[in-house]
Amino acid sequence: MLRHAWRLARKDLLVEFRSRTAILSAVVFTVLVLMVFNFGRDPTAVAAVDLAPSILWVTFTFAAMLALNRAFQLELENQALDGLLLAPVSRSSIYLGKLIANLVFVATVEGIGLPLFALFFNVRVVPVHGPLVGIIALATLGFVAVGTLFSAMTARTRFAELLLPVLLLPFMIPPLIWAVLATATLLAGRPLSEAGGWLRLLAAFDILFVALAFVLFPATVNE
Amino acid sequence: MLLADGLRHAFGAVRALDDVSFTLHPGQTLAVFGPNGAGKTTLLKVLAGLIQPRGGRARIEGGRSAVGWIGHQPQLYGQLTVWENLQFWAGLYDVPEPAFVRRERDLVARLGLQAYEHQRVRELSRGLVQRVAIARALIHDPRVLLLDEPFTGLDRTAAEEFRAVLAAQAAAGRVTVLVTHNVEEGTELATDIAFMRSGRFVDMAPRHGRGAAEIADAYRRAVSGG
Amino acid sequence: MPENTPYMVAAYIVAAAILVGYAVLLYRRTLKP
Amino acid sequence: MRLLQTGRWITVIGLALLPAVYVRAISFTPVERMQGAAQKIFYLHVPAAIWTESAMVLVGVASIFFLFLKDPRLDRFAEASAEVGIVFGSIVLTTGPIWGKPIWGTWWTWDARLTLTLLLFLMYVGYLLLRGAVTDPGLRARYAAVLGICGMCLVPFVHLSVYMFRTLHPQPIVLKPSAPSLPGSMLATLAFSFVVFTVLFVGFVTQRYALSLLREQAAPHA
Repeated sequence: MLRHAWRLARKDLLVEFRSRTAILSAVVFTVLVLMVFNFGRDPTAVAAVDLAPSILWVTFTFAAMLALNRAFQLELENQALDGLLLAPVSRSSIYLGKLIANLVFVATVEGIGLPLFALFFNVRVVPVHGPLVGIIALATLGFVAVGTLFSAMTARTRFAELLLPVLLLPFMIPPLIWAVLATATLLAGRPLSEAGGWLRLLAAFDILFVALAFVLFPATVNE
Repeated sequence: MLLADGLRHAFGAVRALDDVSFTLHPGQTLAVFGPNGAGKTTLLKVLAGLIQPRGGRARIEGGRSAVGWIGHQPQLYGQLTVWENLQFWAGLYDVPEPAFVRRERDLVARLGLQAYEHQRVRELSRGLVQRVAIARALIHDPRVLLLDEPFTGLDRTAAEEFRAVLAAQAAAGRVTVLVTHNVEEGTELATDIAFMRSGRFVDMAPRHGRGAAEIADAYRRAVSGG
Repeated sequence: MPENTPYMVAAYIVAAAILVGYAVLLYRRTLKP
Repeated sequence: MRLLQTGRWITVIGLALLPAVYVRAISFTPVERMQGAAQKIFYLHVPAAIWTESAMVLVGVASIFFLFLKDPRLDRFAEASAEVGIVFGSIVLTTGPIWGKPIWGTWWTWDARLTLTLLLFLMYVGYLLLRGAVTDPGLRARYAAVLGICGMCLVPFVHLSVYMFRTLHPQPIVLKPSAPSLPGSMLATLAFSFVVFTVLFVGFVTQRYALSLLREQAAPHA
């Protein structure tokens, strides 16, 4: 199963990075959102550090949203979904392939967004970069797992770009809350153990929804 | 070998398949003619395993990995080159590397795609794309070929080439099911002819050398009379 | 004890309006499906 | 259509009992010392909130069984309870702020109960939007089921995250595991109101279910 999933993911990433439009627009979008936050607040009134966790996570939420809209667009543009379903490949490896491709895509955007975030809001990220990346990974997995499942459904509807955010955002709010709280603890220099509760919740969310997505994905494609 | 046994399927109130049964052996090519909405594509999708039929069952020797599908959607990725597409699909069918290289070179040669092997599919003409689609469907050496209106959008020469390739496939002992509403196109290839209307096989019989014209009026009688 | 009866009245009216409104809406929709 | 008649009768009974709840809550239940009359909104707010949340669980459970049994009745039931969930949710989202204004001084507070209901409300809207966006009945039913199940699974996480975030909401008086700290008469009124809301919920869902049944018979999809 993993072999097929990786082959699918490689194909997605090859197409995505070859067309480059999607990845570039996602990165530019992220930078723009960071700028909006920068000019959207009165520097004297609110210290950057207090706002930083929210800025980071709102930016990453919308960047992930953008990427997830593209997830199944590929198959539809090329009308190749039937081909995938015909191949002797399990539905879960198709989902896993898409999940990996989306995770790499979103991780790339976050990889570029994080240093810029630290730069723009001069947040000292380096001392805590280890656990911070951990939190980001945990939350992103939650977003992308549910997002990939939903984009398999919305991609074929008429107004997919609008429908996916409406369906997905409620599911992103709980992980967003925990990620912001955990990030705030970290950036405030307090030990990670204080954020233990939130991280456990994030992990529980990921485990449940990744498993759920694996179980439910076939229902979105099988007739 | 392909077996359809009492296939039934419906979308809500509309009966797409109503007790369809037949068996095909290697080398046989069944052409299924019928107006649009007669359930032809549903039949193919059920045979391919894309749809679970409400009733009855379809069995293909070798399961899904022995099925090749050519429809009016080429199932190819425009951004990837011909070679990359073939390699991707072959990978999904677990075609071992040496076999892939051999089959890929053979298919590319036979379909006259040598000049385009490393060109992106997006840049190819409709006729060329259809040939790549054929290569894609044959890359894993399927025992059964399912064709859903494959001639649509092909000009005279491309259709002719396509028929030649299919004829070679039948000779190689493959089972083929061709579905189309265009009687002229499908007849030469077929060893057996079936007429389908609202989900049922109105009639199915070997072709016995009957020409397209003969089949055409048999079709009109069967579809209108029944 | 704070005097805020108007808020209670408002809430009760709104709740009743929604419930009765939906009942009527449903009734009308079921007349001509 | 027999089902429609029963649905209508149940709703009529529910609506007939509603004034009884109002009278009992307003004149036969003591006014709470600290919050004053506004506290009586409690008798409508809480039952509606309970049903808004339970409706999501019903949608989820019906969806799970639908995916196994592929029985269109379950899909219709899920759609019906989602729509009625929106109606009860709107009651919570209107009475909540009206109750909040005199007590906490602000119309909207991001407290546990209201935030959860708002999220549920948005999920119901998303659910019905998804149903609206897909024409093919088979596909629509499956997509709705997938979303319904995910929605149900999200509710516990919303509970956890919202309670932990910060809550202004008075400690949940009734739902506290320890003995409810409500005096007898108030609890009785709440129970009575809950029964009436239940009758209304059942009546609405039955009618809405019958409605989609009629719609399917009237225009069977091509």
